[in-house]
Amino acid sequence: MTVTEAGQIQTTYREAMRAAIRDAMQRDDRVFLMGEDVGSYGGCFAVSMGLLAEFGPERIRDTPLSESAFVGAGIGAAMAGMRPIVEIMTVNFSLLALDQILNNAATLLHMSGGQVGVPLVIRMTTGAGRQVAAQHSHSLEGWYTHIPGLRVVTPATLADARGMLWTALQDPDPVLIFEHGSLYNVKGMLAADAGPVDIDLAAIRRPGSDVSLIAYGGTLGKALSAAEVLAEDGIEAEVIDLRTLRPLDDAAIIGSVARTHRAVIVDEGWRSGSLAAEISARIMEQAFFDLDAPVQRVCSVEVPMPYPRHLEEAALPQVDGVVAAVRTVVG
Amino acid sequence: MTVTEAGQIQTTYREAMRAAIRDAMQRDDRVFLMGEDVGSYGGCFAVSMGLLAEFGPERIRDTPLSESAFVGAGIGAAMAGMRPIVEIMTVNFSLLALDQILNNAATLLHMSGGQVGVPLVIRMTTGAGRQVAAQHSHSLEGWYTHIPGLRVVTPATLADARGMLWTALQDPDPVLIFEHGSLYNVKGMLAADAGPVDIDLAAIRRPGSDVSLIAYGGTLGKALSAAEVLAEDGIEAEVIDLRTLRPLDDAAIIGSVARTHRAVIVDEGWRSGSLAAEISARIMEQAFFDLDAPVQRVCSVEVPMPYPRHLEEAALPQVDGVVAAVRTVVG
Amino acid sequence: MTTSVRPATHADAAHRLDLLRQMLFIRRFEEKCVELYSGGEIRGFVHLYIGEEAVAVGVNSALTPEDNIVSTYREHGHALVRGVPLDSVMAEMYGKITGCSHGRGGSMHLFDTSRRFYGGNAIVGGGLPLAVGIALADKMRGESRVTACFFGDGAVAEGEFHECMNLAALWELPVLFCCENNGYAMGTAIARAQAQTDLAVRASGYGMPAWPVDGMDVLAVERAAGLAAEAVRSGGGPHFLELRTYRFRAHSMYDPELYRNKDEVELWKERDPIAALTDQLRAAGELTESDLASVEDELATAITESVAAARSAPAEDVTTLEKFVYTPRQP
Amino acid sequence: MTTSVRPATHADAAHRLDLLRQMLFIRRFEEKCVELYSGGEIRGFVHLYIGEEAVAVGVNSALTPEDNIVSTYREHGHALVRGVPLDSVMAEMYGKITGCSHGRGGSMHLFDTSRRFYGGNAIVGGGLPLAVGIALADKMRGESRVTACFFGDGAVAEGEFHECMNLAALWELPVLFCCENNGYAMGTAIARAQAQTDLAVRASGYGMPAWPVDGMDVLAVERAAGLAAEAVRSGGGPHFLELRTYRFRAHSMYDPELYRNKDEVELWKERDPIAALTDQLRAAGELTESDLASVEDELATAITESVAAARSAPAEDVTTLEKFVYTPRQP
Ligand SMILES: Cc1ncc(C[n+]2csc(CCOP(=O)(O)OP(=O)(O)O)c2C)c(N)n1
Ligand SMILES: Cc1ncc(C[n+]2csc(CCOP(=O)(O)OP(=O)(O)O)c2C)c(N)n1
Ligand SMILES: [Mg+2]
Ligand SMILES: [Mg+2]
Repeated sequence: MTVTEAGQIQTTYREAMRAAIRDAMQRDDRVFLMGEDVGSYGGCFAVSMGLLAEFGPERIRDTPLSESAFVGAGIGAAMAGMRPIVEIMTVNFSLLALDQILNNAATLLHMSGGQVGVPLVIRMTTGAGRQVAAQHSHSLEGWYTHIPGLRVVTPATLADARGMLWTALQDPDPVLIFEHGSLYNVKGMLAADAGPVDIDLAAIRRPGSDVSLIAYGGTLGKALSAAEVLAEDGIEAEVIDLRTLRPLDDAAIIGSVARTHRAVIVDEGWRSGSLAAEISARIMEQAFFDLDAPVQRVCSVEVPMPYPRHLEEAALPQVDGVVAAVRTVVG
Repeated sequence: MTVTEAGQIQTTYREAMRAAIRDAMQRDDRVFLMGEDVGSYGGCFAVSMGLLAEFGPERIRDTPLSESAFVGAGIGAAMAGMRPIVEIMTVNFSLLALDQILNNAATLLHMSGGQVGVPLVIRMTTGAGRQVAAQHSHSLEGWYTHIPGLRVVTPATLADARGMLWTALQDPDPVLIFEHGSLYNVKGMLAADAGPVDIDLAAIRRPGSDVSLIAYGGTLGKALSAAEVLAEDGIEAEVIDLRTLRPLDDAAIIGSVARTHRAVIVDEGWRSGSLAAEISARIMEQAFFDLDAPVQRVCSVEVPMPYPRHLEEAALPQVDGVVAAVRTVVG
Repeated sequence: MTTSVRPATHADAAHRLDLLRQMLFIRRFEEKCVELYSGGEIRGFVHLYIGEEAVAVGVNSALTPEDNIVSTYREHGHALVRGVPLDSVMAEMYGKITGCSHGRGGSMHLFDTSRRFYGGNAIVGGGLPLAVGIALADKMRGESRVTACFFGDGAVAEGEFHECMNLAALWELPVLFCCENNGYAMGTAIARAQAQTDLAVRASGYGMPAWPVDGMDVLAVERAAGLAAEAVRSGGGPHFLELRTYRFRAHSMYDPELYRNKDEVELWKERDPIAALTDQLRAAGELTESDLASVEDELATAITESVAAARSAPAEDVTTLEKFVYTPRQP
Repeated sequence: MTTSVRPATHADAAHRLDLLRQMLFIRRFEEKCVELYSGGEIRGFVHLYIGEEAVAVGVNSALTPEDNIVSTYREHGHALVRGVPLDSVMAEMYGKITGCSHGRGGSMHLFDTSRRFYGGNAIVGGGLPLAVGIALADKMRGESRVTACFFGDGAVAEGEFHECMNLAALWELPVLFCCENNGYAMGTAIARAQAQTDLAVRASGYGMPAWPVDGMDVLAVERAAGLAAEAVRSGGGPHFLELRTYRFRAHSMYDPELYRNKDEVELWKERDPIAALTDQLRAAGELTESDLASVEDELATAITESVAAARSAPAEDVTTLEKFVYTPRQP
């Protein structure tokens, strides 16, 4: 790895995630990684490639195809004092473990009257865009944001891919990390000494005064691209990266809307019942009188993901759609 | 059963559901009921009491504790031409079958390019209010409304308990029926010849001009009670029973808001990511310029349900809270 | 299982008397619960263990305070014999602050981490993955603890059971699986739920030692559990005990019990584990009527006092409703 | 399994040649897929069956057109030998309207209900409950169909496998469970996923006949499947075949194959089912080079034509994106 004069290294989102896991494993021997094919295979998206050789099969632990059992085992191990990182290959398979996540991970602390903490981190890949059709293209992170007791984070940048994991591991409660599948190959520069980052606050990735463009994870890039297109027309969009989806950083959202008086939310979830709906409702409740136009949502069309590329593209939020939605609110 | 002069009978929600099941079984021999303890035990909430004797164990089919397998078997049987009614004892256990519901029931028609229809009805009890604590008090119907391919209905009245099932069984696609646990003992009069009802439209249960109070299932009664309290102060609330949660009857919602210019949504789901958020977002999008005040949500507090009665009551939407929310919008 | 491994203490009259006392403790506690439930003082779902006491007492007697227990919603017995203080269990039934789960959990969610008692889980099968995870943590840290995991015959049909049995066997984890086979899952007789009703045979298919035990004989349970726990502790991997027992009362507090006939219940009642041991001790001249009376007195007093204490204990203030959802952050 | 039950046709040279032709059909089809995938003409996840052809061909050969098939994402072979038209399978790989799933499904979701081919399921284990349900429908209606359900060794670890095995055995359903044990679930060797690697032994624990079969020998597969299917059809309840096979290529289109060594792959390649049968037929003088050449020519021509047809077939218009989400309503 070459470090530039500015103390930067060239890396990818995947490598940043891997560095974060390696770092956590080195810092704290209670940390281990467990999931399907994290070991010998090298990780479904190659995130954990090489870690088995480095840390051995006890700590880079391949599991059978038993989502409920190994996620639940992660909960149990966390209860017993370990700091597991459980990888669910993709969000699509997390449904098989949802009972454990909702009824145990998120709930044990409360049911036990504060006795049983669950310092667990669950990572999973989310999202569509690779033509893998109806059962492999879900964006269900919105569902997880409905669950009291959980924290939900979505690294969209290299710095967050590198920095969110350790902070999540320090959290005494369960934290879910959603990694959008389209990000792993993203390349860029990162501070050579990049380290933990907060997982509380949203970030303004581009300041602007005409409209608040609210995005996260896989949609951040699309929002930023849309902002550039809009800038050519003199429309300055403020792009907010939510970063943490539960709890939402209301102050950041409402603060931005108070400045811009307009908002568009970009969310890859299906429109009805999306996280975007929650954000819209909060703006309604907390900033209604600041609004000059109704908040718009750019979400996925409500269809199981079709295989053909042109249909998949039509189903997903795209830059064009974001631009069009902004134009309706800055009429 | 005594039929009054007006052709009415006294019945309960439970009996109305049972009559609906019996009726369907008699009308169509492809119909059968399958689930945990629907037979010998008489149904967890006694809905199917007596039906085993009437229809035998093939058609009133007790299943092992295997939510994923028997829900999936219902899907398979529906694909093969039967008309199963699958009972999941409560929504709390439906998480174990969620993969089958989302990735098969809701998706097969699409994945197969229109070949594989799934004319399945899944019934389940939802909601809290009986001090059964954190793992047995969920209101997760909102999650199901996120899924394209499903229809979601919530009978809140005797007529709907009696009439929605048959219509659901005629539907070529999967229909989920959520029955709020607090309703089974509700008594009332029902037309002796009550039969199928539509499952497309919301209903105005109480007309009013000052605010739209939007509720469904277990919260309808609370909304109606709140409306009475408000009426004493001269505030006339229009109470809308959504009836069908997916697809939502936007015309009914927006039509009402256009008249009242104010809306409060009452939903037992946890606030963040609730169905109420979706409704608020739709009003934002479709009726923003009609609104005189921000739409308010009365939802459950975001806490796993505590056991003690006073805490459970504090966690759930109550009449007082609805009244208070209405007062903030009709200021 | 053979007399050769029978610990010396078993021959000990004092020890046998203690086992009797523990069984009576559970029985009397639950009889009081029936009374209190009927009087409306305790609510929610309450699942009685009456008839099954030999299982909890025998298994617990084979464990050390360093071992872990994971239980179900039918866990009063497990908690009490584990040493979770009576007052705190009774207060939990009342939902009071002094309850072992701070009143948040109620009957189904008793916790006491200081006694390594990890609840109290109301999702059938839901505790199994936790036990696997706790045992995994112990194994990774080289601790020689046993994790005893209780679950019913009904749970054996759940997918989670299978996943957990496989995982525990594959990873050779120190779990003692204690299947409380009382012949019914609610109203479903085991023969209508399991293709293979010989559950020990089923379990041994995972490659772990598994055998049936007379769950109505506390000494037999203690011997079997002693043998199995020792094997688990000394690195022998998971073991499985099928404890054949019977519940004398309804599934939950009351049910119509249509699913079994009175004769069957009466036959099992003749094998009441408490009566059996009492008779045995009497016949051996190891129990006088006055011994028994003093045990009963002592229990009655303690239980009465616990009720009084629970009644007068403070209820939590509603202002703290949202406590225990997240761990308070360190500043 | 013994020669005594071997159908007369097996001795028949023409039949054996046909089996060879079918295996070659799958092989050549998939080799073309590799080419097309490399060229970017087909996308998504594509799981090759190369090496496993004897399983699909042997099992299918024992089924009648009235039987049902439920498969996985590795289903090109099952679909093709079932008679799903080559052109429609190829067009599906291209996502075209003429595809067997109207282009919506792609490689993982081939469907053809006219041939009772019920897909194409990409959730591991997800097809099993469907097979149980289809078989339930057949049994309830007194039809004497077999439902053949394919799944991998990895699926055996899923909870759904267990639930479905139990349910099928308990209800004596006409399911033929065909476990394609290729030794790996992605990168996870079976010994690292299963405590009991003898899957037929595991299956027989559910009380159903189960035995291992040499999955590299198409005649052995055909004989075993014939015997089992006949038993299932004549009311013998579910049967289980563990078909021991191997995939010669990566899990999905490409993977680094770090998890297995080249020698192992080479050893299995020596048992190539196509080469084996070819040699056998040659040795018996039942196959001349010109026979083989004409089979290959015929296949090559058909496949080339199917590619040409798929390329020129129309893609669906984006305006119909939301088709197939719900069944069009009758007016
Ligand atoms: C996943 C799930 N499904 C259904 C229920 C409802 N339920 C509670 S207890 C029970 C029966 C469980 O039987 P068993 O495991 O034998 O335990 P027992 O009650 O006999 O001790 C059922 C069906 C539940 N709590 N969880
Ligand atoms: C529930 C679920 N978990 C994980 C995956 C990802 N995945 C796809 S195929 C596969 C391996 C399955 O192995 P096996 O059942 O042996 O079938 P094979 O691919 O060997 O034919 C995995 C882990 C999935 N599709 N579904
Ligand atoms: Mg039981
Ligand atoms: Mg495999």
